Amino acid sequence: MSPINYVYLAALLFTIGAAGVLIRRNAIVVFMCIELMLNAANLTLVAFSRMHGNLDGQIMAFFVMVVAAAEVVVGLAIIVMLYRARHSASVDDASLMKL
Amino acid sequence: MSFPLLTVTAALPAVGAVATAAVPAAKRTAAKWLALVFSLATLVLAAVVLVRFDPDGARYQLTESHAWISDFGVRYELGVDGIGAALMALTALLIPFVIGAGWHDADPDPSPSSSSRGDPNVRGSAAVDTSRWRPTQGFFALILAVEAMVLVSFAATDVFLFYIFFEAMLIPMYFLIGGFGDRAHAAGEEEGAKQRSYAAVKFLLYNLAGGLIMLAAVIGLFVVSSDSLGEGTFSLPELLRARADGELTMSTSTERLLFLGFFVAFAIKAPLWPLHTWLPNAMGEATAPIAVLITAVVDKVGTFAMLRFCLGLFPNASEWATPVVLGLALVSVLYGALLAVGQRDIKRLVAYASISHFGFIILGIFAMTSQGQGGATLYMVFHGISTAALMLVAGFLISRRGSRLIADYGGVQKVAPVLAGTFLVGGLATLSLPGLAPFVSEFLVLVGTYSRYPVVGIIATAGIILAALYVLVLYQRTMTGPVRKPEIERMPDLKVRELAVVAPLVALLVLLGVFPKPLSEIVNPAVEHTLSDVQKKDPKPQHPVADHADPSAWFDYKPAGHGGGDHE
Amino acid sequence: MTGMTDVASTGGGPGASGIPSLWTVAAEAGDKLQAPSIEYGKLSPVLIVLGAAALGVLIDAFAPRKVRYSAQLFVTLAGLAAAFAAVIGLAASGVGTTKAQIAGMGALAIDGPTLFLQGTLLLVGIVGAFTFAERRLEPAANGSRVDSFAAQPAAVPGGEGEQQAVKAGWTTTEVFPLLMFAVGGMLLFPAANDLLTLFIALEVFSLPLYLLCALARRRRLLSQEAAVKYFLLGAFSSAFLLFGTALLYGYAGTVNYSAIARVVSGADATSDPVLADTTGNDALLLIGGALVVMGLLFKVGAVPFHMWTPDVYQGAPTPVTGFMAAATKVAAFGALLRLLYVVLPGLRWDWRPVMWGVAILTMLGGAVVAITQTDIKRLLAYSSIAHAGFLLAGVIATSEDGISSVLFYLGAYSFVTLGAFAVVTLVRDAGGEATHLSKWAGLGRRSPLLAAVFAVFLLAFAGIPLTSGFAGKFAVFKAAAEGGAGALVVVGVIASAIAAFFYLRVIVLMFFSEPQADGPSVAVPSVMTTSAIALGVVVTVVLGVAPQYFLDLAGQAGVFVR
Amino acid sequence: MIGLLVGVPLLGAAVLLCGGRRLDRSGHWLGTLLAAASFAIGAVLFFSMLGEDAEHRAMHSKLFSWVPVEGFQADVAFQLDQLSMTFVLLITGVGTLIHLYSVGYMEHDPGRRRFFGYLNLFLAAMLLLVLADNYLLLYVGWEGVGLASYLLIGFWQHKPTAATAAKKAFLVNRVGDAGLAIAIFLMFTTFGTFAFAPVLSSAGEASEGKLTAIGLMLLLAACGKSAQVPLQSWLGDAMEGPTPVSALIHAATMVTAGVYLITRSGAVFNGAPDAQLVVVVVGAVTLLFGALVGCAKDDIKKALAGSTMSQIGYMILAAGLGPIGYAFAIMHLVTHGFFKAGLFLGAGSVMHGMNDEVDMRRYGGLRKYMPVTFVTFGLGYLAIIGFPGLSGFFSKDQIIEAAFAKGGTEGWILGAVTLLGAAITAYYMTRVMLMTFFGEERWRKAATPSPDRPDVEPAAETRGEHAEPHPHESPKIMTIPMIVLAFGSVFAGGLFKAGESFVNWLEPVTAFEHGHSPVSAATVTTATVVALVIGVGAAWFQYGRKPVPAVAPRGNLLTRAARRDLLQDDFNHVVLVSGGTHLTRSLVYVDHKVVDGAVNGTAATFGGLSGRLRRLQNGFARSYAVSMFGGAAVLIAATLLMRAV
Repeated sequence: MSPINYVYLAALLFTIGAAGVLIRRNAIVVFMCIELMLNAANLTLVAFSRMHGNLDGQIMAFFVMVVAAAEVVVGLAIIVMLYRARHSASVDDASLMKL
Repeated sequence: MSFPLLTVTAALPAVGAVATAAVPAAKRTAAKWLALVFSLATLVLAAVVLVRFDPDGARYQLTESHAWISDFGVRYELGVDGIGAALMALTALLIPFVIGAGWHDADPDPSPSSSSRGDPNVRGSAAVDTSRWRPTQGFFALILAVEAMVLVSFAATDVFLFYIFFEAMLIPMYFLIGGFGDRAHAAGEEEGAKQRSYAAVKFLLYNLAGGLIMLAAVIGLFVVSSDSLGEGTFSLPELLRARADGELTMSTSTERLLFLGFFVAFAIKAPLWPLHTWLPNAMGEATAPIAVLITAVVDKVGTFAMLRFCLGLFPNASEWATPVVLGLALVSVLYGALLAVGQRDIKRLVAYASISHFGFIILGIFAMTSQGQGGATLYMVFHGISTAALMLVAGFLISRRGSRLIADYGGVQKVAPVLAGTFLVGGLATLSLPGLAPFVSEFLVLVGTYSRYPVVGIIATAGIILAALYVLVLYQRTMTGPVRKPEIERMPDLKVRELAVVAPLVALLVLLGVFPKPLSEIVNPAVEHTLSDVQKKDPKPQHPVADHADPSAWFDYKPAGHGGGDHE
Repeated sequence: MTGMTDVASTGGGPGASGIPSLWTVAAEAGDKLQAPSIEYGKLSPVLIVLGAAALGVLIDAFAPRKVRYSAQLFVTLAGLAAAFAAVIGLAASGVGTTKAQIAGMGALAIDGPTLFLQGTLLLVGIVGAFTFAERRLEPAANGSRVDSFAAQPAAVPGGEGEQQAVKAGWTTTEVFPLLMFAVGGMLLFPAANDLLTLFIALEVFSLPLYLLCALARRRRLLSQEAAVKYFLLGAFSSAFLLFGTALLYGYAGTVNYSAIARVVSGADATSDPVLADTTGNDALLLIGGALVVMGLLFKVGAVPFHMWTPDVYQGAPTPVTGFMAAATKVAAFGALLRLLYVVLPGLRWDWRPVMWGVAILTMLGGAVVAITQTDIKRLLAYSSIAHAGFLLAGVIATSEDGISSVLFYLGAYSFVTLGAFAVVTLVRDAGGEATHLSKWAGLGRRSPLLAAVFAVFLLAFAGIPLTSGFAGKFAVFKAAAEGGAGALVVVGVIASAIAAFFYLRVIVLMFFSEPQADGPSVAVPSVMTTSAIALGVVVTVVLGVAPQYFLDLAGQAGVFVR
Repeated sequence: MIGLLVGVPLLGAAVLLCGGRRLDRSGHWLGTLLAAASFAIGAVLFFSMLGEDAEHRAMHSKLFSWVPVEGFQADVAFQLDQLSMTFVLLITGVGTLIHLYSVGYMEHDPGRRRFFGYLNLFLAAMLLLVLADNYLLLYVGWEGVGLASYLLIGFWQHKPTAATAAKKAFLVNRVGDAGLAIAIFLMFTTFGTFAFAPVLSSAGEASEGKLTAIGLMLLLAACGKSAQVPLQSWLGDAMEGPTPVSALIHAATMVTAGVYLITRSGAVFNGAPDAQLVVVVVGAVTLLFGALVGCAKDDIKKALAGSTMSQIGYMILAAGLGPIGYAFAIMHLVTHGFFKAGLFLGAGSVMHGMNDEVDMRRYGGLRKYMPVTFVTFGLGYLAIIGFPGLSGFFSKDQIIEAAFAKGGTEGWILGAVTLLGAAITAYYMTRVMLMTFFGEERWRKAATPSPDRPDVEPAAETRGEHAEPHPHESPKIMTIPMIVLAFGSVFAGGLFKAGESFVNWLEPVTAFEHGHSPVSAATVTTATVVALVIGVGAAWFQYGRKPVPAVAPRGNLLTRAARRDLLQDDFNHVVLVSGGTHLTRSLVYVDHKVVDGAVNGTAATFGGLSGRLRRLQNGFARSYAVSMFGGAAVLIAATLLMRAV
C-alpha cells in the first residue's frame, strides 16, 4: 500500500475534525475534534516522513504531541472554568459578546 | 544660510498656541491678550516677508531647505513666490481680527444655572467637575495653531510638506467648528450641539477624504519621480525643473490620475460644486470668526494649491481638465449665488456667496491668462478681507439677537446705524462694487476668462447680478424696514472693540480697491511663472493698439463721422 | 533511504543532497553524539526572557506572598530590559545587517527584521508589564491595592469563593510569568526559520495569552468567554497551520524555510522519481502554503479570520488586550513576512492576488464594521483589523521597502495601541472600566488632558499627518505603490476615510457632547500606566514629526537572511 | 486740478459719513460748501478751457496706475474735454443748487448729515463717470452713482417700499452694468485696451460685428442707467427717495449717463449701423412708453418720472442717429437737466407744503398758496412741452428735425414718433399743471393719507399731523434754487442755439454733421408747435374744463395698463421674481436632497452596510469557525485557481 493513502486518510480525519468543530456544541467535544485535526496532521507528517525517507516528520510528530498535551492543559482548564461558571460546556452558551 | 524668516513666521503662532494653551484656567483674559500679541507679532513678520520679497527676484525667495525624511524624499523646504507671500500676509492679517472678533466667543457661561445649556440639575451637580475645562485658552490656541499650519502650507515648496500641513490643519479647525458654536441656537441647545458636531464631522470627513485621495496621488507622484529621476523627490522647484527639462515624464493617463487626486482634494477645500456641501454647514454652525477662518484663510489653501501644484506639476492634465473645471466653476458661481438668494440663515447665505466667489477664483485660475490668474490671486486676498468684514459684522449682529435667521431681523439700521453701515460696506464688497477691492480682482478674472473663453466669461458675468441680489436682499431684510421686534429696539450699536475689528478691514477694502498696485506687482511675476509652467500665452487682441499706454494718443484722435467730421 | 546518511551539516555543501535535515542528523548520530552548535549569544534575548519566565514560575511557587509582586515585577522588567539590551548589543555588532545568520541549527534566523521586531516586542513587553502591574486603578480591598486581574481565577464568577477573595484583597502574580512566556514565544515567532519552530513558537505565545484572557477581575463571564473563544479558535487555526506544515513537508521533504524555497524555485529538484507525485507536487505546495498563511492571518486578525478579535479584545482584561493587540500583531506580521519573503517568493504570482483580496477585505471590512460599534474596546479591535489590512498592503509590496515599511508601521502602531488601551483602563465607573462609548461623552470637559491624549492616539490611528500613524501609513502605501499595487493604495485610502469616521465619532463624543451626570471618573494612575501612556504619546509624535531615524533603522533591517 | 473735481465731494462724503454725530448740526453746510467748491473748480477749468482754441481744449491728467497686470493696464486718469466739461458744469451746478434746496427740504430729518454725505458721494461718482479716461474707470463711476442712487432712494430705510425700490434700482442697474462689463471685455479682446483714446481712434479697424457687439452691450448699460426699455422699471419706484434726489439723480444727471456713454462711444456706434438702429428703436420705444406712463400717473413724482424716461428716450434716439444727433442729444440733456430739476424741485416744494402728499388728485388750486413754486414750475412746464422760445423748444425741435434727417422710411417713422411724443408730453405736463395748481382745492376734502402710502413716515410726522394740510410757500432756501433753475429752463436753449454755439463747442469731441431732412426746418417747427397745441388742448379738455375726480376713474384698458407702468412690473414679477423664487427654492431643495443627499447617502450606505456586516459577528464561536473554515477553503481555492489561470 502506498504511503500516500495515509495522507488521504489524514486529510479525511482532518476534515472530520474540522466538521466536528463546526457542528458540535460541547466545548470538550469541540476541543477533541481539534485534537483530531492535530493528529491528522501528525499522521500526514509521519506518512510523508516515510515517503521522503527522512525522520523529520516523525520528530515533528513528537513535538506536536507535546504541544497538544500543553494545549490540553490550558484548554481543559479554561473549559472547566467555563463550565463551573455556567454549568454548561456548550460553546453556544458563551455568546455574551457579539455584534 | 540666512535668517529663517519663513520658519520663524510660521513657528511664532505655533509657539503662541502652546503658550496660550498653557495659561491657567482662571486667567482667561491674559490668554486672549497673549494670543492677540502673538498674532500681531506674526503679522509684523508677515509684513517683513512681504517687504523683503523682491518681485523682480527669483521665483521662490526666502528659501530654506533642510533634510527631513529622506526615505520619503521629503525635505523641509520653504519659499514664497508672490502668490504665497500675498496669502501669507492675508493670513497673518486676518488672524488678529478673528481673535478680536471672537474675544468673547469662548467665554464659559457666566451663570451655569440660568443658562439654557443642558439640564440645570446636571450642571449644578458636583458630579460634573469641569473646572479643568479651559475653552477660552483652547479656542485661541487652536486659532493660532491653524494660523501656523496655514502659513506653512503657503510657504511650503515641498509637496509632501504642504500635504502634511494641508491635512493637519483640519484637526484644529475641526475642534474650532465643533467645540465652539453660537451662544444661542435657533433649534435649541441640544439640537444645536448636534448640528454643530454634524457640521464638524462633515467638514473633517469631507476634507479628510479629499486629503486621502490626494495622499494616493502624492504617493503616485513619488513613484513617478523616483522612476524618472532615479530618486523620488517632492521638491517643487526640483520637480518643475525636471519637468521643464523633460527629465520627468509621465504617461498621459498617469498625469491625469495624479492631477485628479490633487485637484479633488483642493476642490473640496476650495470648495467647488458639487463638493461644497460641507461649507454651509460648517460656516453656519461655527461662530462668525471661525467661519471667517474657514472661508477666508483655510479654504484659500485649496485655490492656492491648485495654482501652485495642479498647474505646475501637471500642465497637460490641467489643460485636459480645463473644460470640465471651468464648467464646474461656472456652476459654482451661479449655483452658489442662487442658493445664497434662497437662504434663510445669514451665515449660510455668506457661505453660499463664498462658494460663488470660489467659483470665480477657480475660473480665473483655469482660464490660464495673466489677467485671470492674477485676478484669481488678488481675489483670494480680497475675498478674504471682504468676507471677513461681512461675516464678522454679521457675527456681531447675531450675537446681539441670538439668532441666525434673517427673518428675525429688520430695521437694525435705525437702532444701530454704524453696524448697518459696516455691514453694508461688507456686503457691497461682496457684490464687488467698484472702488472696493474685490471689484478689481473679479473684473480681472472675468476679463481673463472672457479673453480665452468668451461664452464662459459672459455667463459668469451673470454672477455679479446675482451677487447684487443676495447681498441687497440680505441687507434689506435685516437692516431696513420698521423696527418690529423688541429685541432689536434694544440692540446696541457696535462697541469699541467691534469697531476696532471692522474699521481696519473696511479701510483696507477701500485702500486696496483704489490702489491695488503694490499687491498686484508682487503677484504678477508669480503668475507669469505659472503660465510658463503650463506653457500658455495670453490670447492676443485682434486689433492691438500700438501704444495704448500713451495718453497723448487721445489728442491725435479725431472723431470720425460719416463725413469725416467736416461739417462746415 | 540514501538521502538520510549523507547529510553532514546544515550548510548544504556541494556534496550534500541539498535538503538539510537537522532532525535526521540528531537522530542518526546516535553513536557519535555531537552536541549541536548553538549560538547562545545570538539567541540571548529569547533565552533571557524565557529564563526570566521560568524564574517567575519559581517565585510564584516559593516566594512569600508579600514579596511576590515586587519580585515578579523586578524579574519581569529586568528580564525584558536585559533582553532588550541584548538585542541592542546584537544590533550594534552588526548582526542585523552584515552578520545576519541562521542560528540554532537552522531553526532560527537572526537578522535585521528579527532584531527589529524583537526590540519592538521587548519594548511592548515592558510597557505591557507596566500596565499589568498597575495597582492604583481598582479600589483597594482590605488595605491592599489590587490590579486588573482576578483575585482568585479559579473561583466561580460571582460565587462565594470569589467574593471572599475579593474582600480579602487577594492578588495573583502569575500573570507576569505568563506574560514572559508569551513574550518569549513572540520573540521566537518572527525569527522562526523552519515551520516546526514556527508552530512551536506560535503555541508558546498563544497558550499564555489564552490564559491571560481569562483573568479579568471584573466582568469575569465575559473574560472567560473571551478565553474560550480565543482558545478554541486559536487551536482550530493552529491545527490548520500544522496541517499546512505537514503538506509543505510532504512537498519539499523538509520544513526549513530556505530549503523549501529552493525546492519551490526548482533549484533542488527531487531526486527520487518515486516521489514524483508528492515531492514537487504543486497542489501540496499551494494548499500547504495557503493553510500556513491562513494560520498566520488568523493571528494578525485578517478578514475572514478576524472574528475572534472583537470578542477577545472586549472580554480580555484591558492591559492584556493592549499587550496582545500590539505584540501579537508585531510577532505575527514578522512571521508572515518571513514566510512570504523567504519561503514563498517563488510563488509570488500565486499568493499576491489572493493576498490582495484578503488585504482589501480586511481594510474595508474592519473599517466598515467599526462604524457602528458602541464599545470602545470592540471599536479598537475593529480598528486593529483595518490596520492589519494596511499592513498587508505593505506586505504585498514584495520589496525591501515593503519589509521596512511594515516594520516601521508595526513599531508605530504598537505604541499607539498600547497607549490607547492604557487610556481605556483609566476611564472607570462603579462597574470597573467604562467601555461603553456613551459613557465617554464629555470626557473632554472632565479631564481635558486625558481626552486630548486619547484624541492624539485616535488621530494617529486615523493617519492624520504629524502623527506616527501617518508616517507609517505613508511608508506602507508608498511601498505598495512602488510594488505595483496602486489600486490597493486607492482602496486603502478609501478605507482610511471610512475609518476616520469612527475615530472622529469618539472625538466628537469626548469633546462636543455634554458630560453625563452618571458618567465615569478618571482614575489617577501610578507612574507605570502614566509612563505607558506618555511613551505612547512621545512615540506617536516623534515618529510623526521626525521619523527619519526610525525609517533608517527599519530600512537597514529590511533584509531577510536566507 | 481735475482730480480735485472728484476729490472735493469725495472728501465731503467721507467726512460726513465717517464723522459721526458731531457733524449733525453743521454737516449739511459742509456738504453744500464742497459741492459749490467743486462747481467753482469746474467753472475755473471751464474758463481756462475757453481760453484754448477748440482743438486743444481737452486736458488729461493721470493720477496713478490702478490695476497693472500683464497685458492689462488700467489707470486712474482723467480727461476733461468739452463733453466732460458740459457734464461737469451741469452736475456741479445743478448739484449745488439741489444741495442748497435740500438744506431746507431735509431740515427736520434726523438723517440729514447722512443725506448730504450721500449727495456728495453721488457728485463724486458722477464726476468720476464723466471724467474717466477709460471705460474701466468709467465703470467705477457708473456703479458709484448706482450706489449713491441706491442709498438715496432707500434713504428712508424704515419704509419697506423705499428699501425695495432702492434694491430694485440697484439690481436693474446691475444688469446694465453687466453689459458695460462685457463691452469692456470685448474692447479688451479686440483692442487690447479699454482706454477711450486708443479704442475710439482705432475703432474703425475692428470688424463691424465686433463693433456691433460692443455697441449693443454699451446700449444695455445705457438702458439700465437711463431707464430705457427694457430696463426702465426701476425709475418709477425710485421716486420713493427724497424729492431733491429725484431732481438731481433721477432727472437731471445720473439717468442721463447712458446718453453720455453712447455719445462718448460715438466712434464705436458710427461703425456699427445695426447697433445704432437698435439704439434708435430703444429711444423711440421708451419715448412713447414713458410718455404714456406719465399720462396715467396720479402721483406727481411718478408722472414726472415717466416724463424723464420719455425725455431721455429723445436723447437716446438722438444719440442713436450718429453725428447728426450727438450734439442735440447732449443739448437736450442739459436743458432737460434744468427744467426737469426745476420741475422736481417744484414738486418737492408742493409736497413740502402739502404734508408730503404726492397724489395730484388731492391737490388743486395751489397757485394761490405757492406763487413762487407755481411760477417756477410753470416755466419749467413751458420749457418741457417745448413752448417756443424756451429751452425745451430749441433742443427738442432739433432732435425732431434730426430724426427726420435719418432718412428713408426710418426717418419718417422716427420723425412721427418724436412728434407724437411731443404731443403726449404736452398732454401729460398740462395735466400735471392743471391738477396741481388749478381747479378746485381738492385737498380740503382729503384729510387722510393717501391709501397707497400706508406707511407713516416719521419725516412727515415731524412736519405736522395728517390733518388737513395747510399749503404754504417753501422757505427761501428752497425757492432760490428753483428760481435759478427756472432761469435756466427759459434761457439755456436759446443761448445754446444762438450761433450754434453748443454744437460748435462739442464738435471736436462728438463730431457733427448736418442732417439732410426731407422736410424743411420750418415745417418741422410748425408741426412741433401743432403737436404741442393738440396735446395741451386735449389735456385742457379733460382736466381744465371739468373738475378732477378725487378718486381716479377706472379708465380704459390702456390707462389702467399705463397706471401699472404698462405691466412691466407684472411681467417682471411673473417671469423674474416668481420664476427666480421657484428656481432658488428648487435649487435649495436640490442642494439639500440631491447634492448633500448624495453625501449623506454615502455615509448612510456605509452605516447600513456596517450594521448588516456587524450581524455576522453573532457571538457564536462556531460560526466564527465556519468563517475561518470557509476562508481557508476560499484561500486554497483561489490559490489553486491562480495557478490554473
